[in-house]
Amino acid sequence: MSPILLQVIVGGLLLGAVYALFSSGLTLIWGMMNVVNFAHGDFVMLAMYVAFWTWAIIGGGPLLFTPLAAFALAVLGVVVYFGVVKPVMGGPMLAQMLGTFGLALFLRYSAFWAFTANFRTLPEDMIPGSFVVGGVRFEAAKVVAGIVALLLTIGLHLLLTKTRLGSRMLAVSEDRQAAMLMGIRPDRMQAIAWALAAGATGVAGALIATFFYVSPTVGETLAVIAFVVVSLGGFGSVPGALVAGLLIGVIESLSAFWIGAVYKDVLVYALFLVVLWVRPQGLFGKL
Amino acid sequence: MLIEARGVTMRFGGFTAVDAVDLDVAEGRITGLIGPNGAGKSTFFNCLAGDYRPSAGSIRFAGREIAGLTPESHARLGMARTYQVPHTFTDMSVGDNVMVGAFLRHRRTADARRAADAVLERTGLAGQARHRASSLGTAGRKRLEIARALATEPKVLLLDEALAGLTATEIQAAITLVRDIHRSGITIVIVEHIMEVILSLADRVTVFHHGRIISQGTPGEVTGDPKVVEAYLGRSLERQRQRAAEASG
Amino acid sequence: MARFVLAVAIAIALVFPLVFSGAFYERVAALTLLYAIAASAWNLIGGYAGQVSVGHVVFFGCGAYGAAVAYSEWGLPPIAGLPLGVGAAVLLAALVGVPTLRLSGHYFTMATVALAELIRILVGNVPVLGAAVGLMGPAVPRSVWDLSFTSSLPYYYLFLAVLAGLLLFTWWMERSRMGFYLRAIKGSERAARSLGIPVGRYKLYALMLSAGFTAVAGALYLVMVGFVDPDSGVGILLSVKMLIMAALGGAGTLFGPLIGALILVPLEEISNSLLGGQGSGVTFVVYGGIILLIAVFQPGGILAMVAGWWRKS
Amino acid sequence: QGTVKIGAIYPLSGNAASAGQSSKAAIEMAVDIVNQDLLDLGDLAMAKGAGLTNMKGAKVEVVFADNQGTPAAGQSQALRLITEEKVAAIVGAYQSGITLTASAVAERYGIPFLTPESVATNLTERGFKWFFRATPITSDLAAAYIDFLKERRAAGKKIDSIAIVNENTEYGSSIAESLRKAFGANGFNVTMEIPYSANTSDVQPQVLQLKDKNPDLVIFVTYTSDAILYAKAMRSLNYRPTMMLADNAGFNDPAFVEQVGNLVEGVINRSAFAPGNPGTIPHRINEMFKAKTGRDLDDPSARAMMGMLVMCDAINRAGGTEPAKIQAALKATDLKVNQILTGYRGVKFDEKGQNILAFTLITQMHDGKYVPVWPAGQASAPVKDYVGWR
Amino acid sequence: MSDTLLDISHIEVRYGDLVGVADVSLKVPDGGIVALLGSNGAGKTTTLNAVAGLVQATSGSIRWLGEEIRELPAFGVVGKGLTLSPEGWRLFVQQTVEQNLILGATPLVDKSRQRPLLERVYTIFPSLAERRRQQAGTLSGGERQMLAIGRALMSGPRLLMLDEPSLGLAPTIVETLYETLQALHREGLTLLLAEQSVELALDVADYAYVLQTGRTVLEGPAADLARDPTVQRIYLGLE
Ligand SMILES: Nc1ncnc2c1ncn2[C@@H]1O[C@H](COP(=O)(O)OP(=O)(O)OP(=O)(O)O)[C@@H](O)[C@H]1O
Ligand SMILES: Nc1ncnc2c1ncn2[C@@H]1O[C@H](COP(=O)(O)OP(=O)(O)OP(=O)(O)O)[C@@H](O)[C@H]1O
Ligand SMILES: [Mg+2]
Ligand SMILES: [Mg+2]
Repeated sequence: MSPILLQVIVGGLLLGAVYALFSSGLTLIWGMMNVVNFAHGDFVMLAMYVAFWTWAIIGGGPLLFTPLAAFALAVLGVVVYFGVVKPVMGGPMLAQMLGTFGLALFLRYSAFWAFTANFRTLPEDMIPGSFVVGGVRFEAAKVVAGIVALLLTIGLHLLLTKTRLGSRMLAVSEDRQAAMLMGIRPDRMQAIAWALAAGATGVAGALIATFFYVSPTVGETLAVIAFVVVSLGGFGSVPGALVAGLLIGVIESLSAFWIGAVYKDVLVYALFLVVLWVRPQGLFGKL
Repeated sequence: MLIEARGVTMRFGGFTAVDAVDLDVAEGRITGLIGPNGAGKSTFFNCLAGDYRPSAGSIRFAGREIAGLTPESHARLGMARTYQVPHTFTDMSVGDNVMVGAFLRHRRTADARRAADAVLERTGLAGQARHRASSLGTAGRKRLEIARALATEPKVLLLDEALAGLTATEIQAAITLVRDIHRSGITIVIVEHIMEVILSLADRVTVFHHGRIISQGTPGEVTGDPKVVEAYLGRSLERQRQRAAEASG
Repeated sequence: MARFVLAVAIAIALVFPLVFSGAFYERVAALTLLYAIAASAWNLIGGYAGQVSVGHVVFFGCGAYGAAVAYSEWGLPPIAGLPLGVGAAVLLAALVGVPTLRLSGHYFTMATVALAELIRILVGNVPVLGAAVGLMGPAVPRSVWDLSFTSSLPYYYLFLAVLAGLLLFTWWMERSRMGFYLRAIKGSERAARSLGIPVGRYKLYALMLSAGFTAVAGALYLVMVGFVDPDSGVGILLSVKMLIMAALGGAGTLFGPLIGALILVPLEEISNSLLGGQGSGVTFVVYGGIILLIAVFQPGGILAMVAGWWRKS
Repeated sequence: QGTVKIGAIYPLSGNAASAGQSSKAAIEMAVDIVNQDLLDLGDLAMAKGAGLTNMKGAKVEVVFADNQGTPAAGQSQALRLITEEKVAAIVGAYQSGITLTASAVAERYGIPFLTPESVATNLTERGFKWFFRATPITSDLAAAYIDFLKERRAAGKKIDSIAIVNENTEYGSSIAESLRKAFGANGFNVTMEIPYSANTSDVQPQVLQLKDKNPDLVIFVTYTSDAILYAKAMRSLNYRPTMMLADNAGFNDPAFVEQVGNLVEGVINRSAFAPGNPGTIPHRINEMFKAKTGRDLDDPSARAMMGMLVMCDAINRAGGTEPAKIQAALKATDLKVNQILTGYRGVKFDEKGQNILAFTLITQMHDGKYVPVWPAGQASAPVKDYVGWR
Repeated sequence: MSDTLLDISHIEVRYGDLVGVADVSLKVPDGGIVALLGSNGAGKTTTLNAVAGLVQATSGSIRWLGEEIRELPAFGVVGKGLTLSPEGWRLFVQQTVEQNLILGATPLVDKSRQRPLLERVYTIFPSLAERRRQQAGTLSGGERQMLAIGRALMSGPRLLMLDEPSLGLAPTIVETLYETLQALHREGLTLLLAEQSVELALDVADYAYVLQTGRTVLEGPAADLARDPTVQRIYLGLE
């Protein structure tokens, strides 16, 4: 394999890890809590701004702004749960879409209003440099993002499938009232789920900010892919999102390299439709 | 025979829920299906009604092979069923639930409405016709399921514990209803744990255990079978018998 | 009572633009009706059958591009492309419906998103459709058939007639077998099947009908606006708007989408007019905030709230 | 002393908001130039005298409208500006598709509409009588590039293979197409074309394709978001093209220049505006703009500013706000090089409304700033080789 | 009998415009087995749900050891030691049998009791033990009923409320279940049963209430009710 091709594949894998990272919070909320969060991309956008402004105002690096973004977003998650999601959960599924869509516009344009439409970037040396292994260049920032994506998804997966907390959160999303009969406080569980999901999104946003640009509409750019990643992987399956993210990353890179960049999305969407045609529950989903 | 099942088998992964079952249902009869919990009765029903495609075996309905046909074609051929775990259209009214069934044989709304009203009347749901179906309790939902199934004007009606959760009086009323349905020419297959129902309704009873048939015959024969007593009836038999005798006597 | 309210509403609809004249407001009224048509069309599959499509803009695009192509390729008046657009939409619905309608819930929704994005990208590369640049209608009207008017009133009444037709159809469908079947499918596909409903077929019918009417809205859009490009013709945001309007008013109800459009379109146009010029994004903060508030305080849609008042009074 | 209202339609929200807001600031500055008596701007149109001097010093008031990035909104807002705000004329609307629908309304109402920046060819092919365009169009730009590249070739640079990387919406694909045509007709070989979807999440494969084939000249036609990603990806994949040309837009965005300009030292660009050396009028205007917004005046904003000045000049000469008079004045526009702030050779409209003197400068990134390097008369520094990052 | 555990007096529950329960009063003594009888729609489920906190009684009072719990949410109620096995089972169908049972143990303060409780449920219902890794959504009807009851037992309650426990169970299992309930009762568990099967209920209960269209219309020691022929004919449909 030529070094360039190898580089394309490595680039695709790292990109895929970023997708997985980006999608982790969405999987939790969409797959587990059964709420479609149209504002997910905007959560990421806010996390990116937290990172940017932390750097611009206080200075410091990812070690400072990543936890800050996680914390800020976790708080936002809890606020959004109580302010928006909880009231609409009683209504039909469309009400959730309505609510989170309104929220998306609200957040996006509040950022727009507060920070203007200007593009911003963190300096190149936040997570500096790149290293060469076997003729293939690895960009440190993306490698870090990839590793964090892996850890985060594994952590979330274990949390959801292996712990009491995960089982309780799932119970609440399955049948809120029955969960209450078990002595579970549904609001607390949901708030924790939102805090976790939004916190993970915060980590994702902060790390992505180290190699991406920041603008009020940046969430839109990545959101559609995140939605595809989550459904391709199978709703509620955290490992599914990881695999789907990596798969889409590699396919995008290879198809952009071989067939043409215009068609890479066409290919991804077509692949997605074909997968659903063969496996209506996504790669790892349960029927 | 209206229904002839041969070697019907249903596997879930490594678990065989229904194991090579042969069963005949004679036209115009009431056939009872009993057996311990998890014996495979509902699974077998799902095979009959087309909800599951059996892993093996053949099912003939009025001489025609139907295993593997869709549930909707089963309904159109004249096979209607109720679910043990009710599947009500909760956002619709009780009357509209029945309308959905009635539309199978009546294209026009007015005709369907008339047919549905008749069914509602017959099943005693007329009073609640305008209530939302979500206000019904389990027993009410089950009755609604019978009404809905009846509205499709079936040849055979598969009742999966449709009488569970009724009081004694109501059971009597329900038995009368089922008899009435039967008299109107509908063949009935019924799964029920309330022996009183089986004893007073069924012409022929089949007993499932671990996915196989362990006994078959008239209610009297079956309840006298020690295998059935052991696996299913236990000591309650005497009581049940007594009650059934009272009921029919 | 209900009949009286309806009569009053119709009367208002007919005379409204004559009373509140002003070219801009007439246009807002016309646009409101146009989006009401699209949202009501979406409602057939998304509201009644409960299959939430976020890809409906492709059917809108069929209509818009159909009308545009009639002009750009054959020099016909755009409206002559309506049958082409509707035909294409219905055909496309049939083609994509078969594989996607098997999917349940969110998977269907996501499949429609993927489909819409896929088609948007493809349209951007098809020269006959103007590729990325887009297609325009006749710049200067050649005959009355170009339906190119300076005033928005003719559009208003045209759209009103179409909307009335669509609502009448929906009203009839609600009461027919189809309506019952769709609601049953929304309730429980499994139970619907057991009652003999060919679920796949009915969902497909609903999608095709919905697609056809959405395409009508698309063609009317082109007639009025005179230009379509991949973003405005097949951009996902428009799908979301159809959904939002229906949900806001009350999905699966006859007048829900219309009420949603009555709120959202004027809100969008007027907030843009009042606040847009500042360029600070406040328009959308307000717009998003209002949607958010309605969702939070009236999750069942405005119609549910009105129904509540109705019962009380 | 009255006021004259002029409408301005720009993308103040949506994906192009960054550019729209910049244009808005520039137009506001144009209005300041008109309304105030600024003697230090030399012969610049409308700078001398406060307000519209032929109309007793009437002040210009600009009414902004947000096109929200959609043709329908652009059209609604044009209608509102005309019928509700009663504007005398309109400028805008940035995106060609929106200019198309918005100007159609103005045409029906008989209100002059001038676009300072939309480049789509078909805009001036519609037989409109009220439509004017001040900016150079794609063929003008291609011509400038070709003249410039021919000089480079003559100076001994090898330009045998050319790659065009363009985003595939209207802007990118129409520029790419006219470049391809013009290059082909002038003996330049376009060996690679890499169209891609705008606002992409990743550009590495495209950069690797370039690195793989290593053409002599790489041309980027992209918006800001992608421009930033290209600059970063080229660095992280260690790819320095021999010669790199970026067509305006993203690579010209002040945010880009400021934040990642240091990664593309030596990139060649085009611009109708270059601040030039201290003391010059463009430099002075750039200073004023910076004082107002904190950013440099970029090319599209400068063109917007110029467009507004052209419109005010016409209204001033019309001496009144009757549309027909303004239309006639626009047709009679004849601004000379010294009267304009962009690198046009003047402003003079043909019968279709196109400015036949529109022209563009070639600039190059020198130490994190674009400086004009061509044509020789307006150059402030010599052309150098591509450096990239240090 | 000893003191009153649960004291419901004159509660009313509304579902929007519909009245689910109009006026119900009943007492559950500590260590007793109380049966709640009545035909379909009489309000048994609604009463139990109101106690458990799933629905709010609009008026009246519900006292637990003298403390008003009418407005307590369900998770608060279960924490006090009253557990309901609800109508319709309300299982967590996406989770396994064992996960469901462990969820039932959430209110336990002393987590070390979880294991023995689990073992006990598996002893009562051996078919659950066989299916501990199976998804609850794939269980048969009877198995679901067993799981629902087992799950309720997992909280180690002081008062166990069962809504139609015999529903869908095979006769042998019903026997075992009732034997078990009696055994648990001997260990000190108090029971409140809503049962359709009057005969069964009166067999195990020591006191019973009869509901009719949302009102308590009759009460008395189970043995008396079982004997009284008029009562049986009018309210219980026995002849
Ligand atoms: N998808 C599945 N995967 C694994 N096991 C299953 C699945 N579906 C059903 N089973 C098992 O198959 C067995 C038969 O179930 P079925 O519902 O047919 O029983 P039944 O005879 O109707 O019992 P009941 O009287 O309790 O309703 C049960 O033990 C059930 O747990
Ligand atoms: N969610 C609800 N919405 C509206 N009405 C309801 C609801 N639940 C119950 N009801 C009504 O409340 C009344 C009492 O019902 P409940 O379920 O408590 O009776 P039940 O005695 O438990 O009957 P069953 O034997 O059917 O379980 C009935 O008239 C019923 O229709
Ligand atoms: Mg069963
Ligand atoms: Mg009940």
